[in-house]
Amino acid sequence: MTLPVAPDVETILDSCIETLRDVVAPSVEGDWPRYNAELMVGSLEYVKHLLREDIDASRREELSRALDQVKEIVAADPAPEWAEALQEESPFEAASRLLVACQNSGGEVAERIRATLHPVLHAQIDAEMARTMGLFSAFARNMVGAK
Amino acid sequence: MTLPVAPDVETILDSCIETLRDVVAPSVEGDWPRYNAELMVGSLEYVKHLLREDIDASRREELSRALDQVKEIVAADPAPEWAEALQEESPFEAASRLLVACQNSGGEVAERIRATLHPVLHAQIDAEMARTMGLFSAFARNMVGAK
Amino acid sequence: MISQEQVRGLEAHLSSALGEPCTLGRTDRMSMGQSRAMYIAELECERSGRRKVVVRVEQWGLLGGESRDEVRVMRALRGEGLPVAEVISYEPSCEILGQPFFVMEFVEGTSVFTRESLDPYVDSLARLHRLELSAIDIDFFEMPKGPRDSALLQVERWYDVYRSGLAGEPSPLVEEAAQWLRNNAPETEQPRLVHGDPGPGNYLHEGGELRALVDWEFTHLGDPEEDWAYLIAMRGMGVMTEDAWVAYLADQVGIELDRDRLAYWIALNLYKGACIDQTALGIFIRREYLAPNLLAIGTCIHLSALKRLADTVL
Amino acid sequence: MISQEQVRGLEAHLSSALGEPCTLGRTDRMSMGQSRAMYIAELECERSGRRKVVVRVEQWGLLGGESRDEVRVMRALRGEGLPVAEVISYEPSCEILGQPFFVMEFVEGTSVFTRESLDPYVDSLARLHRLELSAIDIDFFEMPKGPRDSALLQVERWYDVYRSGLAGEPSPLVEEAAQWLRNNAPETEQPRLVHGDPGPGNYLHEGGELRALVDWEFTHLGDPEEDWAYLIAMRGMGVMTEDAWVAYLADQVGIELDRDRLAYWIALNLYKGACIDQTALGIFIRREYLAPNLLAIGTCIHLSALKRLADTVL
Repeated sequence: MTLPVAPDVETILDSCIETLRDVVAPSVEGDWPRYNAELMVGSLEYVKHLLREDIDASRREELSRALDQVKEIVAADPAPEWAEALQEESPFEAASRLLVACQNSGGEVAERIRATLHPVLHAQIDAEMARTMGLFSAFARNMVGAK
Repeated sequence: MTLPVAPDVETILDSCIETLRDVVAPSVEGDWPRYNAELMVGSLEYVKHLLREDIDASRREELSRALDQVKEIVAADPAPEWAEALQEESPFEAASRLLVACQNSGGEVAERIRATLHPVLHAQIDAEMARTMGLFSAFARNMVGAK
Repeated sequence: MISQEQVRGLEAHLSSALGEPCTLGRTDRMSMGQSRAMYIAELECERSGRRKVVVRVEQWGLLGGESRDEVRVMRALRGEGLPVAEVISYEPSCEILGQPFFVMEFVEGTSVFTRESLDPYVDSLARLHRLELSAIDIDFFEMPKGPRDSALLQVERWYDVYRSGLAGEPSPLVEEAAQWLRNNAPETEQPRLVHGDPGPGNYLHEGGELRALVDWEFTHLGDPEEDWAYLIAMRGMGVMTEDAWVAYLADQVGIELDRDRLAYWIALNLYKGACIDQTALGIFIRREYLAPNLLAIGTCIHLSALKRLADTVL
Repeated sequence: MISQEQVRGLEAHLSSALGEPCTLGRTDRMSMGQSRAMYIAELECERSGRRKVVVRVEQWGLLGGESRDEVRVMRALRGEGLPVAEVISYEPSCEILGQPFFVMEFVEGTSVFTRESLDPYVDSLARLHRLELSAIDIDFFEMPKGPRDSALLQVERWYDVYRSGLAGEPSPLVEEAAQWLRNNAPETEQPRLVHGDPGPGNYLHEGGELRALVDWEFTHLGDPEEDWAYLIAMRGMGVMTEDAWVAYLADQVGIELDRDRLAYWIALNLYKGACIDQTALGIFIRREYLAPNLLAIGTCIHLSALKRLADTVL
């Protein structure tokens, strides 16, 4: 080599996270720069999550699986709004149209569609909130300290 | 979605690089924390390079190709040190042993081996120096400012 | 953060606005104010001497606000005697700072919440809501026509902001919530001026005295209950429970809030938060501005509003 | 950087070393000193009052140094009247700060290079080189036996550091350079004390007066030309050209440097740099210490020494 073992990206990110949190942020003068230093700890933690998995692809897949279940549910109720919504290529477009239609139509099928899609969407929110917890904490600390 | 389009890692890294350089580093009090903030700009630029290509694999491949040329060169000179070195599985181990043997034996074959391996190794240094230029500049600025 | 060239541009702008040569000293960005970049700038003016001003700069349409109406409403309300900072100048072009901005007089005071500062603050907010629209110089806001338009105009306003700032595909829960809000919009008797972002953290006080109401970028005509809901559920959560807020407002300003209607206006505000926060992600992803607070607003802050919204009404 | 628990441990350690109760005030890390973490600590002592000390902490074997011999040589040379900071205490265990460390008196002065401070500095370095080993209390360094051992012991010392700190496979150009240095080692007439890291930036001065020589971790017995080469090519590059340095040293301290031998010792120092810098990468990759300066030292700083070395002799 020159350097046969290149340092691993996660190690460098951890170095930056630790250094920002323990060395740099406590030494920053001024609210805005300090707020930025604290936010960046969260940005880099988020990067680590984004590198570990293809979040975008997993989300689409989860929602597509739920939409397959919705297809079974609406087989019994051939209202045109369900069929049209399910023709959308993007699972997010399809789910959006379905949920809007549920709000407008009500009824048992609507309830079952909502009960199928909501848990997936809520779990996606929770997972993303967990990945961005560092950003959230830094933001919240700044709001509390607003002056 | 919740968020169908997750931000791209390189964008977040660029956000951190810009923010460190333009907002945080100029506001850090104290030589050591400021030095760390400046170094991190380089760390994150390096991460961007590491994410773009598998540097480790490219280096091994480049050196292996050069070792294939060395095999042709030493076909004419069956000295045991060449053969033994070329049996190493790792191209870095093989190149190391070859270059040490070249220092010890001299001669035209040694010159040709060196002329085959050196350009690859030098180019690898240059490429890695380019990737770590931000770290180098921060380090150099700190040395100049040592007090 | 502000380049040397921008400093010179700002000096020329301020000298012209103030009618005397001024030089700019220290310019520090404040950490409050997510929708606008806010700078406290120290000025040295030839005749009037030293003074501090606040420069409030737009950010690529972040959170869907723009300065023109904000400046107009601030000037009008200051004329009505409300505690509003004086706007010194407004620059609608992007030529000087890369974004439109306006400059206002710096008001001494803190926005850190204290209980004693709350009474005069809610009094002022109630006074804003009582202003007769026909009697004041504000004719640039869209007037709700039908009885449900105070709600519906807001639903569509924020839906447009959310849709136009979208990075990628729509968000099913935002879409569903928008529909719920359309379907459940309550009637409003009499449209009034609504501040749009009231509560602890968004007024300045000193020693219990109210110095200024701030952040007029979301001001519009609508239902005052929208403001009370915002104050209770968005900015006031950490200060009192919803029950305590309702009791306090009845006592302090005589407002009797209907809890079902309040729930609607809380949902509308959470939806508004989710919609405007989403704009930050687009600005970040399109690399228009790479500040890490935009990443926070566009991810977890957006999602925390969306989660509360979904838990509330979906 | 230093935890509250470590502060208390350090207070107890210093109180015991100084023989009086002391409390620790501000403790700031210095940005100089890559091999050791260096802290300036303010002490308040019951009898002797306020004083500043420097705490010099090992870092997982970074750059291959350890403190024991550094402390011993500093104490011995201070005894000989050389300008060396007083060592107050030495803690070889990892119990207090997680790594061995020693404490020395803070010496007022700057290490920013000035031309006027150079004369007394090179005089002191020459004086170090003239010390008769038999006359001083230093018997813990390995004595070069054969005439080429002053060079060869150093080649193998740094080869061992490089090999033991290796993260992964060996580096072909380092291996080749080590062999070149073995094959071309010159003879040394008389082994002397060699500082090991001399030059601009590694001494303290004030108003042209030399206050202290610093950084004794690489001190060993060998060829004084190694030091002059280090001063000229490692630390002195930005100050004068090699030709100017050679002329200056001949004039100031009467050292006549043979340019071929000098080239060898420059190569040895570049090799030493490449070897010790490589240790930083291992410490970083093994996550023993994640400071970004280690990443710099283990990548570009290592490589810049290696590149110069390869360009010089390979």
